[in-house]
Amino acid sequence: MKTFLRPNTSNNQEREPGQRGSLLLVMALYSNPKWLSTVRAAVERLTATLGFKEEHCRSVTRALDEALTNIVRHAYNNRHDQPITMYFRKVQRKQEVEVQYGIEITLCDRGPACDATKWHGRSPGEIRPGGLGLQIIHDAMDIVEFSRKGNTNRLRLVKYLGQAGLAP
Amino acid sequence: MKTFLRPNTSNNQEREPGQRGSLLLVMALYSNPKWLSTVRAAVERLTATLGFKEEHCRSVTRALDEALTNIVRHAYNNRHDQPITMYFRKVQRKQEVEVQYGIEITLCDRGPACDATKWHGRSPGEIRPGGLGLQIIHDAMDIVEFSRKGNTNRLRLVKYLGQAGLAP
Amino acid sequence: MQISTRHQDKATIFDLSGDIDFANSPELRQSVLREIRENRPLRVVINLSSVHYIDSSGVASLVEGLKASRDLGSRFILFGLSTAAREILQLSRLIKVFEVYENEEEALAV
Amino acid sequence: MQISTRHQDKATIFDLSGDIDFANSPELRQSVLREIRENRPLRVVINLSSVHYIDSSGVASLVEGLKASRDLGSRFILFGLSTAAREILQLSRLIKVFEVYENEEEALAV
Ligand SMILES: Nc1ncnc2c1ncn2[C@@H]1O[C@H](COP(=O)(O)OP(=O)(O)O)[C@@H](O)[C@H]1O
Ligand SMILES: Nc1ncnc2c1ncn2[C@@H]1O[C@H](COP(=O)(O)OP(=O)(O)O)[C@@H](O)[C@H]1O
Repeated sequence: MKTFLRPNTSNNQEREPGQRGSLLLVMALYSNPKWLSTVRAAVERLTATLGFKEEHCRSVTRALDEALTNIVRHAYNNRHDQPITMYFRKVQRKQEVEVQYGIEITLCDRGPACDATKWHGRSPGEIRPGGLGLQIIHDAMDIVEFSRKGNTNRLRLVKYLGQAGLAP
Repeated sequence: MKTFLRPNTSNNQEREPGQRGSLLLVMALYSNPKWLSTVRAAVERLTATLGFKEEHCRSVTRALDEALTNIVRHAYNNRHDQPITMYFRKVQRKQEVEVQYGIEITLCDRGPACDATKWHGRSPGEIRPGGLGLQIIHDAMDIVEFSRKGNTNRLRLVKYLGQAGLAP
Repeated sequence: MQISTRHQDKATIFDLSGDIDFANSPELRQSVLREIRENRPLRVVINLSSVHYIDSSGVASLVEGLKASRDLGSRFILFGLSTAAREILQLSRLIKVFEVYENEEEALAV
Repeated sequence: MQISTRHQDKATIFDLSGDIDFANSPELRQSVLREIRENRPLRVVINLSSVHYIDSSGVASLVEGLKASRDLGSRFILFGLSTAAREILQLSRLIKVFEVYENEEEALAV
């Protein structure tokens, strides 16, 4: 039986800055690359709504697309019927005196445990197909963090807005 | 404590035609109209991926947008922090000899119980603001069905493809 | 959605961009009604050429603008409708209620 | 993504449209490699002007096309890059590895 991961059932941390951040959106789907364009469309709009400038809407979208593709290819070995859940949260951090807002995207899959310290892409400029995904993800995001909890792999991606604050 | 409805945990009906249909995507969010554009972007892409022609991608998107707006306004009385969950399924029906595929979108909210037989929009052509949402929803969809189960309102929207089959 | 306003002769032109939905239609309604009531332009022209989508609450705001204009004897004109905008006005049978033109020149000329 | 192919003199032009991602890049790779190996065109020209997005697997398919072309002494040319396409080629430092032109005339002329 296929199982969707459950969206967080608690969102009561909304008003505690520095905490987990407030949940904005959960998307759950199966590991078929057919649905990638739907996720890109959603996150490109979501980041624009949060006030990211176009360039960053594109780069965050690209990072999420690559991270999902990696789950399909590497965590699920190209099986198309496995569950993936994404949590989108609004987060904030204190940078000296100002508060910076950002988006946190957590991708969850039920693939086998793996050692993310061994993942590595290509060196820039190397002309070979492949190995570009991790580079794109790291280039776009301020935080890229992999963890495993129970039978779930979690990839946490965070991007903060620059000077200008997030639209309220 | 705010609670997201849980996506269906079972999807084992994938291969039983005429059954509930196979789950493609779950989206869960709060009742803030700020997120409407994100949902529209996703469903416009999803319907295109399923093979709907552009006109129907637009009309299904419009129906979902209006149904969500009605939940925000009427079920939640413009509160922005209440949970809404959407289930997108691929469904099929037999029309004489051919099988028609379609999309089913189920919207769930936790608003108060209400009598949907009493909902009514405007008569077409009437010049007043408001009352257009239900007309748009009925115009776009083949099935519009409201039900209540436990403390959850469910609005089920189905649109079938015409002659041409759904992209596989 | 972004709203900006221009004045030309006795016309007020609203340049809108982005989608109009329930997140922003109240703001549209308010600025259109305020302009009509405070400045009483001879024509109110809504430039929709950068608007992709309008929902029913956006249409409702336009209907309110139309009514307020009529009350004060002004004309209320739309131009630059996207396919999606045209579709919702058509299916609500309101397309004939508004004055609709292709572009700004026509909207200001006629 | 849609792929269609035209032949002009000794060039093969691939007109692509839609997004290129992991759902369709294997198909792109296959048709480009097959064309290069079977027909050995003097230049392979990829028209990206209707492509909004390319992911890393799409870039990888293009790199494979480039390598196969080089092996057979053909040129491999891109034109009509969207902002997103340009960005991914830039950040992968591959933009200088490909011959990139603005439009079809330039791609066929030089
Ligand atoms: N989600 C993941 N699960 C398991 N392994 C991964 C995952 N993401 C990346 N990797 C590992 O890191 C390597 C580099 O990934 P990437 O830079 O995206 O290039 P590519 O996927 O083309 O190899 C992959 O080949 C894989 O071994
Ligand atoms: N999800 C809902 N929950 C409760 N009542 C609803 C819902 N959707 C529609 N209604 C009722 O149906 C009426 C007509 O809806 P609609 O045609 O969308 O126009 P409007 O929302 O502008 O009144 C609403 O005024 C409301 O009373």
